[in-house]
Amino acid sequence: MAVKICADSFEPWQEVQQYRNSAKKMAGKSGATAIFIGMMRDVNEGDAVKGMMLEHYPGMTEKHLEKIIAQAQQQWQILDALVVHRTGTVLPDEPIVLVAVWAVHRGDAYDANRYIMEALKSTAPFWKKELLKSDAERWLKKNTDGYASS
Amino acid sequence: MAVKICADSFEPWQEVQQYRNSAKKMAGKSGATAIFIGMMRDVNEGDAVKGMMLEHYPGMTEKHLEKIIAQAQQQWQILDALVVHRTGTVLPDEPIVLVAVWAVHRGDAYDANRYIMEALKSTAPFWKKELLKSDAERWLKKNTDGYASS
Amino acid sequence: MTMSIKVRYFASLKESLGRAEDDLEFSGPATVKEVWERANAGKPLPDHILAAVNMDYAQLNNAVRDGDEVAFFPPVTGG
Amino acid sequence: MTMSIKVRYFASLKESLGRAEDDLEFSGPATVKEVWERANAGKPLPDHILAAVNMDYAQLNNAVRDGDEVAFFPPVTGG
Repeated sequence: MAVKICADSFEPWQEVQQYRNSAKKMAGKSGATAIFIGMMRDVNEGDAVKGMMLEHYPGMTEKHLEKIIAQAQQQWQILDALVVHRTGTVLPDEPIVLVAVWAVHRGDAYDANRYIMEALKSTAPFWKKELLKSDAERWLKKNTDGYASS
Repeated sequence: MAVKICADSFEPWQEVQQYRNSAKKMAGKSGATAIFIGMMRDVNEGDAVKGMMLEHYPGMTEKHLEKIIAQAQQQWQILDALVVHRTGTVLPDEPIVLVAVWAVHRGDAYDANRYIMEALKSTAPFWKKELLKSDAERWLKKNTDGYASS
Repeated sequence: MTMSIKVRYFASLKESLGRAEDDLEFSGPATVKEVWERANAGKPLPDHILAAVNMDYAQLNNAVRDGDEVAFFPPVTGG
Repeated sequence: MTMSIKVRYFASLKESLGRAEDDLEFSGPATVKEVWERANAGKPLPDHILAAVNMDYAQLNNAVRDGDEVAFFPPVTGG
Protein backbone atom coordinates (compact mmCIF):
# COMPACT_ATOMS: atom_id res chain seq x y z
CA MET A 1 0.00 0.00 0.00
CA ALA A 2 1.02 3.61 -0.41
CA VAL A 3 -0.18 6.99 0.79
CA LYS A 4 1.07 10.14 -0.86
CA ILE A 5 0.40 13.76 0.03
CA CYS A 6 1.11 16.16 -2.86
CA ALA A 7 1.65 19.88 -2.40
CA ASP A 8 1.47 20.29 -6.18
CA SER A 9 -0.90 19.13 -8.90
CA PHE A 10 -0.65 15.44 -9.74
CA GLU A 11 -1.57 13.32 -12.74
CA PRO A 12 -3.85 10.48 -11.55
CA TRP A 13 -3.06 7.97 -14.26
CA GLN A 14 0.67 8.51 -13.93
CA GLU A 15 0.38 7.76 -10.22
CA VAL A 16 -1.67 4.64 -10.90
CA GLN A 17 0.66 3.32 -13.60
CA GLN A 18 3.83 4.13 -11.70
CA TYR A 19 2.59 2.42 -8.58
CA ARG A 20 1.32 -0.66 -10.37
CA ASN A 21 4.58 -1.04 -12.29
CA SER A 22 6.56 -0.86 -9.06
CA ALA A 23 4.43 -3.62 -7.52
CA LYS A 24 5.45 -6.67 -9.52
CA LYS A 25 3.12 -8.95 -7.60
CA MET A 26 0.19 -7.49 -9.52
CA ALA A 27 1.26 -8.46 -13.05
CA GLY A 28 -1.21 -11.00 -14.38
CA LYS A 29 -3.00 -11.14 -11.00
CA SER A 30 -4.99 -7.93 -10.68
CA GLY A 31 -8.13 -8.78 -12.61
CA ALA A 32 -9.93 -5.78 -11.15
CA THR A 33 -8.81 -2.19 -10.69
CA ALA A 34 -11.21 0.29 -9.13
CA ILE A 35 -10.21 3.93 -9.29
CA PHE A 36 -11.87 6.98 -7.86
CA ILE A 37 -10.79 10.50 -8.68
CA GLY A 38 -12.20 13.53 -6.89
CA MET A 39 -11.70 16.79 -8.77
CA MET A 40 -12.35 20.37 -7.82
CA ARG A 41 -15.63 21.77 -9.07
CA ASP A 42 -16.14 25.41 -10.02
CA VAL A 43 -19.44 25.69 -8.18
CA ASN A 44 -20.28 24.70 -4.60
CA GLU A 45 -23.41 25.37 -2.57
CA GLY A 46 -24.63 27.59 -5.40
CA ASP A 47 -21.55 29.84 -5.48
CA ALA A 48 -18.89 30.15 -8.16
CA VAL A 49 -15.56 29.00 -6.73
CA LYS A 50 -12.22 29.98 -8.20
CA GLY A 51 -9.84 28.14 -5.92
CA MET A 52 -9.39 26.16 -2.76
CA MET A 53 -6.80 25.90 -0.02
CA LEU A 54 -6.35 22.40 1.35
CA GLU A 55 -4.79 22.07 4.79
CA HIS A 56 -3.76 18.81 6.46
CA TYR A 57 -2.08 17.60 9.64
CA PRO A 58 1.32 16.36 8.48
CA GLY A 59 2.04 13.06 10.17
CA MET A 60 -1.47 12.30 11.38
CA THR A 61 -2.97 12.48 7.90
CA GLU A 62 -0.56 9.88 6.48
CA LYS A 63 -0.86 7.67 9.56
CA HIS A 64 -4.62 7.81 9.46
CA LEU A 65 -4.85 7.04 5.72
CA GLU A 66 -2.59 4.01 6.23
CA LYS A 67 -4.91 2.84 8.99
CA ILE A 68 -7.93 3.17 6.68
CA ILE A 69 -6.22 1.10 3.98
CA ALA A 70 -5.26 -1.53 6.57
CA GLN A 71 -8.91 -1.73 7.67
CA ALA A 72 -9.96 -2.25 4.04
CA GLN A 73 -7.35 -5.00 3.68
CA GLN A 74 -8.86 -6.77 6.67
CA GLN A 75 -12.36 -6.67 5.22
CA TRP A 76 -11.75 -7.47 1.55
CA GLN A 77 -9.29 -9.56 -0.40
CA ILE A 78 -7.32 -6.89 -2.16
CA LEU A 79 -3.84 -7.02 -3.66
CA ASP A 80 -2.87 -3.43 -3.09
CA ALA A 81 -4.12 0.12 -2.68
CA LEU A 82 -2.88 3.62 -3.34
CA VAL A 83 -4.19 6.91 -1.97
CA VAL A 84 -2.96 10.26 -3.28
CA HIS A 85 -4.30 13.55 -1.89
CA ARG A 86 -3.56 17.16 -2.75
CA THR A 87 -2.77 19.93 -0.30
CA GLY A 88 -2.12 23.62 -0.88
CA THR A 89 -3.84 25.77 -3.48
CA VAL A 90 -6.09 23.80 -5.82
CA LEU A 91 -7.75 25.16 -8.96
CA PRO A 92 -11.02 24.02 -10.58
CA ASP A 93 -10.71 20.80 -12.57
CA GLU A 94 -7.52 19.76 -10.73
CA PRO A 95 -7.53 16.38 -9.00
CA ILE A 96 -7.93 16.50 -5.22
CA VAL A 97 -7.91 12.82 -4.37
CA LEU A 98 -7.12 9.51 -6.04
CA VAL A 99 -8.00 6.12 -4.57
CA ALA A 100 -6.88 3.06 -6.54
CA VAL A 101 -7.51 -0.51 -5.42
CA TRP A 102 -6.30 -3.67 -7.12
CA ALA A 103 -7.87 -7.06 -6.48
CA VAL A 104 -8.26 -10.43 -8.14
CA HIS A 105 -12.04 -9.95 -8.28
CA ARG A 106 -14.19 -6.91 -8.93
CA GLY A 107 -16.40 -6.99 -5.84
CA ASP A 108 -13.42 -6.69 -3.53
CA ALA A 109 -11.91 -3.86 -5.58
CA TYR A 110 -15.16 -1.86 -5.70
CA ASP A 111 -16.10 -2.32 -2.05
CA ALA A 112 -12.63 -1.59 -0.68
CA ASN A 113 -12.31 1.50 -2.86
CA ARG A 114 -15.65 2.85 -1.68
CA TYR A 115 -14.81 2.08 1.94
CA ILE A 116 -11.47 3.89 1.74
CA MET A 117 -13.06 6.91 0.08
CA GLU A 118 -15.93 7.20 2.54
CA ALA A 119 -13.58 6.77 5.52
CA LEU A 120 -11.23 9.36 4.03
CA LYS A 121 -14.07 11.87 3.56
CA SER A 122 -15.39 11.42 7.08
CA THR A 123 -12.21 10.97 9.13
CA ALA A 124 -8.94 11.88 7.35
CA PRO A 125 -7.54 15.20 8.66
CA PHE A 126 -7.92 17.54 5.69
CA TRP A 127 -9.71 20.89 5.64
CA LYS A 128 -10.88 22.90 2.67
CA LYS A 129 -11.18 26.65 2.48
CA GLU A 130 -12.89 27.90 -0.63
CA LEU A 131 -12.00 31.11 -2.44
CA LEU A 132 -15.21 32.28 -4.09
CA LYS A 133 -15.40 34.19 -7.32
CA SER A 134 -16.61 37.13 -5.22
CA ASP A 135 -13.20 36.93 -3.43
CA ALA A 136 -14.87 35.90 -0.18
CA GLU A 137 -13.25 32.98 1.61
CA ARG A 138 -15.05 30.28 3.51
CA TRP A 139 -14.14 27.10 5.33
CA LEU A 140 -16.23 24.10 4.39
CA LYS A 141 -18.26 23.04 7.42
CA LYS A 142 -18.59 19.35 6.69
CA ASN A 143 -18.63 16.76 3.95
CA THR A 144 -21.93 15.60 2.50
CA ASP A 145 -23.10 12.06 1.85
CA GLY A 146 -22.05 12.28 -1.78
CA TYR A 147 -25.35 12.21 -3.66
CA ALA A 148 -26.89 14.90 -5.84
CA SER A 149 -30.40 14.08 -4.73
CA SER A 150 -29.96 14.34 -0.99
CA MET B 1 -22.40 8.49 -23.39
CA ALA B 2 -20.21 6.27 -25.53
CA VAL B 3 -19.76 2.56 -26.13
CA LYS B 4 -16.69 1.30 -27.91
CA ILE B 5 -15.79 -2.23 -28.98
CA CYS B 6 -12.06 -2.66 -29.65
CA ALA B 7 -10.62 -5.53 -31.67
CA ASP B 8 -7.14 -4.48 -30.54
CA SER B 9 -5.55 -3.65 -27.20
CA PHE B 10 -6.56 -0.29 -25.76
CA GLU B 11 -5.06 2.09 -23.23
CA PRO B 12 -7.66 2.79 -20.52
CA TRP B 13 -6.42 6.20 -19.43
CA GLN B 14 -6.11 7.43 -22.99
CA GLU B 15 -9.74 6.44 -23.58
CA VAL B 16 -10.83 8.20 -20.39
CA GLN B 17 -8.89 11.40 -21.11
CA GLN B 18 -9.87 11.55 -24.76
CA TYR B 19 -13.53 11.10 -23.95
CA ARG B 20 -13.55 13.61 -21.13
CA ASN B 21 -11.77 16.22 -23.26
CA SER B 22 -14.32 15.77 -26.02
CA ALA B 23 -17.19 16.37 -23.57
CA LYS B 24 -16.80 20.03 -22.70
CA LYS B 25 -19.76 19.98 -20.36
CA MET B 26 -17.65 18.17 -17.78
CA ALA B 27 -14.94 20.80 -17.29
CA GLY B 28 -15.22 22.13 -13.74
CA LYS B 29 -18.40 20.09 -13.13
CA SER B 30 -17.32 16.47 -12.73
CA GLY B 31 -16.32 16.37 -9.09
CA ALA B 32 -16.34 12.58 -9.12
CA THR B 33 -14.92 10.10 -11.61
CA ALA B 34 -15.33 6.39 -10.93
CA ILE B 35 -13.34 4.06 -13.15
CA PHE B 36 -13.30 0.30 -13.29
CA ILE B 37 -10.78 -1.66 -15.33
CA GLY B 38 -11.02 -5.40 -15.81
CA MET B 39 -7.78 -7.01 -16.90
CA MET B 40 -6.95 -10.51 -18.00
CA ARG B 41 -5.50 -12.72 -15.28
CA ASP B 42 -2.96 -15.47 -15.94
CA VAL B 43 -4.76 -17.97 -13.71
CA ASN B 44 -8.43 -18.96 -13.68
CA GLU B 45 -10.16 -21.76 -11.81
CA GLY B 46 -6.74 -23.00 -10.75
CA ASP B 47 -5.29 -23.29 -14.26
CA ALA B 48 -2.56 -21.24 -15.90
CA VAL B 49 -4.06 -19.29 -18.79
CA LYS B 50 -2.00 -17.90 -21.65
CA GLY B 51 -4.65 -16.21 -23.73
CA MET B 52 -8.31 -15.64 -24.31
CA MET B 53 -10.60 -15.23 -27.30
CA LEU B 54 -13.41 -12.77 -26.78
CA GLU B 55 -16.44 -13.09 -29.05
CA HIS B 56 -19.36 -10.67 -29.21
CA TYR B 57 -22.56 -10.12 -31.17
CA PRO B 58 -21.84 -7.06 -33.33
CA GLY B 59 -24.84 -4.78 -33.21
CA MET B 60 -26.57 -6.32 -30.23
CA THR B 61 -23.58 -5.85 -27.93
CA GLU B 62 -23.38 -2.10 -28.60
CA LYS B 63 -27.15 -1.66 -28.44
CA HIS B 64 -27.34 -3.54 -25.17
CA LEU B 65 -24.49 -1.61 -23.55
CA GLU B 66 -26.15 1.67 -24.52
CA LYS B 67 -29.33 0.44 -22.88
CA ILE B 68 -27.44 -0.38 -19.67
CA ILE B 69 -25.93 3.11 -19.56
CA ALA B 70 -29.35 4.66 -20.17
CA GLN B 71 -30.74 2.65 -17.25
CA ALA B 72 -27.93 3.96 -15.03
CA GLN B 73 -28.68 7.51 -16.16
CA GLN B 74 -32.28 7.06 -15.05
CA GLN B 75 -31.30 5.86 -11.59
CA TRP B 76 -28.40 8.19 -10.72
CA GLN B 77 -27.49 11.76 -11.47
CA ILE B 78 -24.48 11.27 -13.69
CA LEU B 79 -22.92 13.61 -16.22
CA ASP B 80 -21.61 11.02 -18.63
CA ALA B 81 -20.40 7.44 -19.02
CA LEU B 82 -18.01 5.52 -21.23
CA VAL B 83 -17.76 1.76 -21.76
CA VAL B 84 -14.89 0.22 -23.72
CA HIS B 85 -14.66 -3.56 -24.23
CA ARG B 86 -12.10 -5.73 -25.97
CA THR B 87 -12.84 -8.48 -28.46
CA GLY B 88 -10.50 -10.88 -30.27
CA THR B 89 -7.36 -12.39 -28.80
CA VAL B 90 -6.48 -10.99 -25.38
CA LEU B 91 -3.23 -11.67 -23.50
CA PRO B 92 -2.67 -11.71 -19.72
CA ASP B 93 -2.46 -8.25 -18.16
CA GLU B 94 -4.24 -6.62 -21.10
CA PRO B 95 -7.39 -4.60 -20.34
CA ILE B 96 -10.65 -6.35 -21.17
CA VAL B 97 -13.17 -3.76 -20.03
CA LEU B 98 -13.24 -0.13 -18.95
CA VAL B 99 -16.21 1.58 -17.34
CA ALA B 100 -15.86 5.28 -16.54
CA VAL B 101 -18.61 7.38 -14.98
CA TRP B 102 -18.53 11.10 -14.31
CA ALA B 103 -20.84 12.79 -11.83
CA VAL B 104 -21.05 15.90 -9.71
CA HIS B 105 -21.05 13.78 -6.54
CA ARG B 106 -19.22 10.59 -5.63
CA GLY B 107 -22.16 8.41 -4.61
CA ASP B 108 -23.77 8.72 -8.02
CA ALA B 109 -20.48 7.99 -9.81
CA TYR B 110 -19.71 4.91 -7.70
CA ASP B 111 -23.21 3.42 -7.80
CA ALA B 112 -23.73 3.97 -11.52
CA ASN B 113 -20.32 2.51 -12.34
CA ARG B 114 -21.01 -0.60 -10.29
CA TYR B 115 -24.47 -0.97 -11.82
CA ILE B 116 -23.12 -0.74 -15.36
CA MET B 117 -20.36 -3.24 -14.64
CA GLU B 118 -22.65 -5.80 -12.97
CA ALA B 119 -25.23 -5.48 -15.76
CA LEU B 120 -22.48 -5.83 -18.36
CA LYS B 121 -21.13 -8.98 -16.69
CA SER B 122 -24.54 -10.61 -16.43
CA THR B 123 -26.24 -9.52 -19.65
CA ALA B 124 -23.95 -8.00 -22.32
CA PRO B 125 -23.36 -10.47 -25.19
CA PHE B 126 -19.69 -11.35 -24.85
CA TRP B 127 -18.20 -14.82 -24.57
CA LYS B 128 -14.76 -15.84 -23.42
CA LYS B 129 -12.82 -18.88 -24.53
CA GLU B 130 -9.66 -19.50 -22.57
CA LEU B 131 -6.47 -20.91 -24.00
CA LEU B 132 -4.77 -22.72 -21.16
CA LYS B 133 -1.04 -23.08 -20.73
CA SER B 134 -1.58 -26.79 -21.44
CA ASP B 135 -2.90 -25.69 -24.88
CA ALA B 136 -6.38 -26.94 -24.02
CA GLU B 137 -9.22 -24.53 -24.85
CA ARG B 138 -12.34 -23.99 -22.79
CA TRP B 139 -15.36 -21.73 -22.95
CA LEU B 140 -16.18 -19.99 -19.70
CA LYS B 141 -19.52 -21.31 -18.46
CA LYS B 142 -20.70 -18.26 -16.54
CA ASN B 143 -19.55 -15.20 -14.71
CA THR B 144 -19.16 -15.29 -10.93
CA ASP B 145 -20.39 -12.79 -8.38
CA GLY B 146 -17.02 -11.08 -8.28
CA TYR B 147 -15.72 -11.88 -4.81
CA ALA B 148 -12.65 -13.90 -3.83
CA SER B 149 -14.32 -15.36 -0.79
CA SER B 150 -17.41 -16.81 -2.40
CA MET C 1 -47.81 -16.19 -44.98
CA THR C 2 -44.14 -16.84 -45.80
CA MET C 3 -41.55 -15.88 -43.19
CA SER C 4 -37.89 -15.18 -43.90
CA ILE C 5 -35.93 -15.50 -40.68
CA LYS C 6 -32.20 -15.20 -40.17
CA VAL C 7 -30.99 -17.38 -37.32
CA ARG C 8 -27.61 -16.74 -35.66
CA TYR C 9 -25.56 -18.77 -33.21
CA PHE C 10 -22.68 -17.65 -31.02
CA ALA C 11 -19.76 -18.95 -28.97
CA SER C 12 -19.86 -22.57 -27.75
CA LEU C 13 -23.28 -23.10 -29.31
CA LYS C 14 -21.95 -22.04 -32.72
CA GLU C 15 -19.02 -24.43 -32.25
CA SER C 16 -21.16 -27.39 -31.23
CA LEU C 17 -23.64 -26.83 -34.08
CA GLY C 18 -20.78 -26.33 -36.52
CA ARG C 19 -22.38 -23.29 -38.14
CA ALA C 20 -22.89 -19.59 -37.42
CA GLU C 21 -26.25 -18.97 -39.06
CA ASP C 22 -29.25 -20.28 -40.96
CA ASP C 23 -31.59 -18.57 -43.39
CA LEU C 24 -35.07 -19.98 -42.90
CA GLU C 25 -38.09 -19.67 -45.18
CA PHE C 26 -41.33 -21.15 -43.91
CA SER C 27 -45.05 -20.55 -43.52
CA GLY C 28 -45.72 -18.70 -40.25
CA PRO C 29 -46.59 -17.91 -37.59
CA ALA C 30 -43.85 -19.11 -35.22
CA THR C 31 -42.36 -18.51 -31.79
CA VAL C 32 -38.66 -18.20 -30.98
CA LYS C 33 -38.67 -21.81 -29.79
CA GLU C 34 -40.26 -22.99 -33.04
CA VAL C 35 -37.62 -21.12 -35.03
CA TRP C 36 -34.96 -23.10 -33.15
CA GLU C 37 -36.76 -26.36 -33.85
CA ARG C 38 -37.22 -25.64 -37.56
CA ALA C 39 -33.55 -24.73 -37.90
CA ASN C 40 -32.38 -27.77 -35.93
CA ALA C 41 -34.56 -30.61 -37.18
CA GLY C 42 -36.72 -30.66 -34.09
CA LYS C 43 -33.78 -31.15 -31.71
CA PRO C 44 -34.69 -29.56 -28.37
CA LEU C 45 -33.02 -26.29 -27.38
CA PRO C 46 -30.11 -27.04 -25.01
CA ASP C 47 -30.52 -25.93 -21.39
CA HIS C 48 -29.49 -22.40 -20.41
CA ILE C 49 -29.42 -21.11 -23.99
CA LEU C 50 -30.54 -17.48 -24.31
CA ALA C 51 -32.39 -15.95 -27.22
CA ALA C 52 -32.64 -12.52 -28.83
CA VAL C 53 -34.94 -11.15 -31.52
CA ASN C 54 -33.60 -8.22 -33.53
CA MET C 55 -30.82 -7.78 -30.97
CA ASP C 56 -33.07 -7.56 -27.92
CA TYR C 57 -33.36 -10.38 -25.40
CA ALA C 58 -36.50 -12.44 -26.03
CA GLN C 59 -38.47 -15.21 -24.35
CA LEU C 60 -38.81 -18.57 -26.08
CA ASN C 61 -42.55 -18.13 -26.51
CA ASN C 62 -42.25 -14.69 -28.11
CA ALA C 63 -43.65 -14.51 -31.64
CA VAL C 64 -41.29 -13.74 -34.52
CA ARG C 65 -42.19 -11.73 -37.61
CA ASP C 66 -41.12 -11.89 -41.21
CA GLY C 67 -37.64 -10.43 -41.59
CA ASP C 68 -36.64 -10.89 -37.95
CA GLU C 69 -33.14 -11.88 -36.88
CA VAL C 70 -33.28 -14.52 -34.17
CA ALA C 71 -30.13 -15.34 -32.16
CA PHE C 72 -29.28 -18.16 -29.76
CA PHE C 73 -26.30 -18.14 -27.43
CA PRO C 74 -24.96 -19.49 -24.12
CA PRO C 75 -24.81 -17.46 -20.88
CA VAL C 76 -22.64 -14.38 -21.36
CA THR C 77 -19.15 -14.16 -19.89
CA GLY C 78 -17.84 -10.69 -20.75
CA GLY C 79 -16.27 -8.00 -18.62
CA MET D 1 4.71 15.51 38.15
CA THR D 2 5.47 18.07 35.47
CA MET D 3 3.90 17.55 32.04
CA SER D 4 5.20 19.03 28.78
CA ILE D 5 2.41 18.99 26.23
CA LYS D 6 2.45 20.36 22.71
CA VAL D 7 -0.98 21.58 21.61
CA ARG D 8 -1.79 22.08 17.93
CA TYR D 9 -4.73 23.76 16.18
CA PHE D 10 -5.83 23.42 12.58
CA ALA D 11 -7.95 25.08 9.92
CA SER D 12 -10.77 27.42 11.01
CA LEU D 13 -9.97 26.78 14.68
CA LYS D 14 -6.37 27.89 14.14
CA GLU D 15 -7.65 31.01 12.38
CA SER D 16 -10.14 31.92 15.07
CA LEU D 17 -7.61 31.36 17.88
CA GLY D 18 -4.98 33.27 15.94
CA ARG D 19 -2.27 30.70 16.66
CA ALA D 20 -1.19 27.27 15.45
CA GLU D 21 0.25 25.80 18.62
CA ASP D 22 0.99 26.10 22.33
CA ASP D 23 3.70 24.53 24.45
CA LEU D 24 2.28 23.80 27.88
CA GLU D 25 4.15 22.96 31.08
CA PHE D 26 2.03 22.10 34.09
CA SER D 27 1.63 19.69 36.97
CA GLY D 28 -0.40 16.69 35.87
CA PRO D 29 -2.42 14.63 35.50
CA ALA D 30 -4.82 15.97 32.84
CA THR D 31 -7.39 14.90 30.29
CA VAL D 32 -7.59 16.13 26.70
CA LYS D 33 -10.37 18.51 27.74
CA GLU D 34 -8.25 19.92 30.57
CA VAL D 35 -5.37 20.47 28.15
CA TRP D 36 -7.71 22.60 26.04
CA GLU D 37 -8.83 24.59 29.06
CA ARG D 38 -5.28 25.19 30.30
CA ALA D 39 -4.21 26.38 26.86
CA ASN D 40 -7.27 28.60 26.42
CA ALA D 41 -7.73 30.30 29.78
CA GLY D 42 -10.67 28.12 30.76
CA LYS D 43 -12.70 29.00 27.66
CA PRO D 44 -14.94 26.02 26.83
CA LEU D 45 -14.10 23.88 23.83
CA PRO D 46 -16.25 24.98 20.85
CA ASP D 47 -18.92 22.53 19.66
CA HIS D 48 -17.98 19.85 17.12
CA ILE D 49 -14.24 20.22 17.65
CA LEU D 50 -12.34 16.94 17.32
CA ALA D 51 -9.22 15.96 19.24
CA ALA D 52 -6.21 13.74 18.62
CA VAL D 53 -3.41 12.58 20.90
CA ASN D 54 -0.13 11.67 19.24
CA MET D 55 -1.90 11.67 15.87
CA ASP D 56 -4.68 9.26 16.81
CA TYR D 57 -8.24 10.39 17.38
CA ALA D 58 -8.98 10.74 21.11
CA GLN D 59 -11.95 11.36 23.37
CA LEU D 60 -12.07 14.49 25.49
CA ASN D 61 -11.83 12.50 28.71
CA ASN D 62 -8.76 10.53 27.61
CA ALA D 63 -5.74 11.05 29.83
CA VAL D 64 -2.64 12.68 28.36
CA ARG D 65 0.96 11.85 29.30
CA ASP D 66 4.12 13.86 29.53
CA GLY D 67 5.47 14.52 26.03
CA ASP D 68 2.16 13.98 24.24
CA GLU D 69 1.08 16.04 21.25
CA VAL D 70 -2.58 17.02 21.57
CA ALA D 71 -4.41 18.44 18.53
CA PHE D 72 -7.79 20.15 18.15
CA PHE D 73 -9.53 20.69 14.84
CA PRO D 74 -12.93 21.16 13.19
CA PRO D 75 -14.79 18.39 11.29
CA VAL D 76 -12.69 17.19 8.36
CA THR D 77 -13.56 18.12 4.77
CA GLY D 78 -11.05 16.34 2.57
CA GLY D 79 -11.49 14.16 -0.50
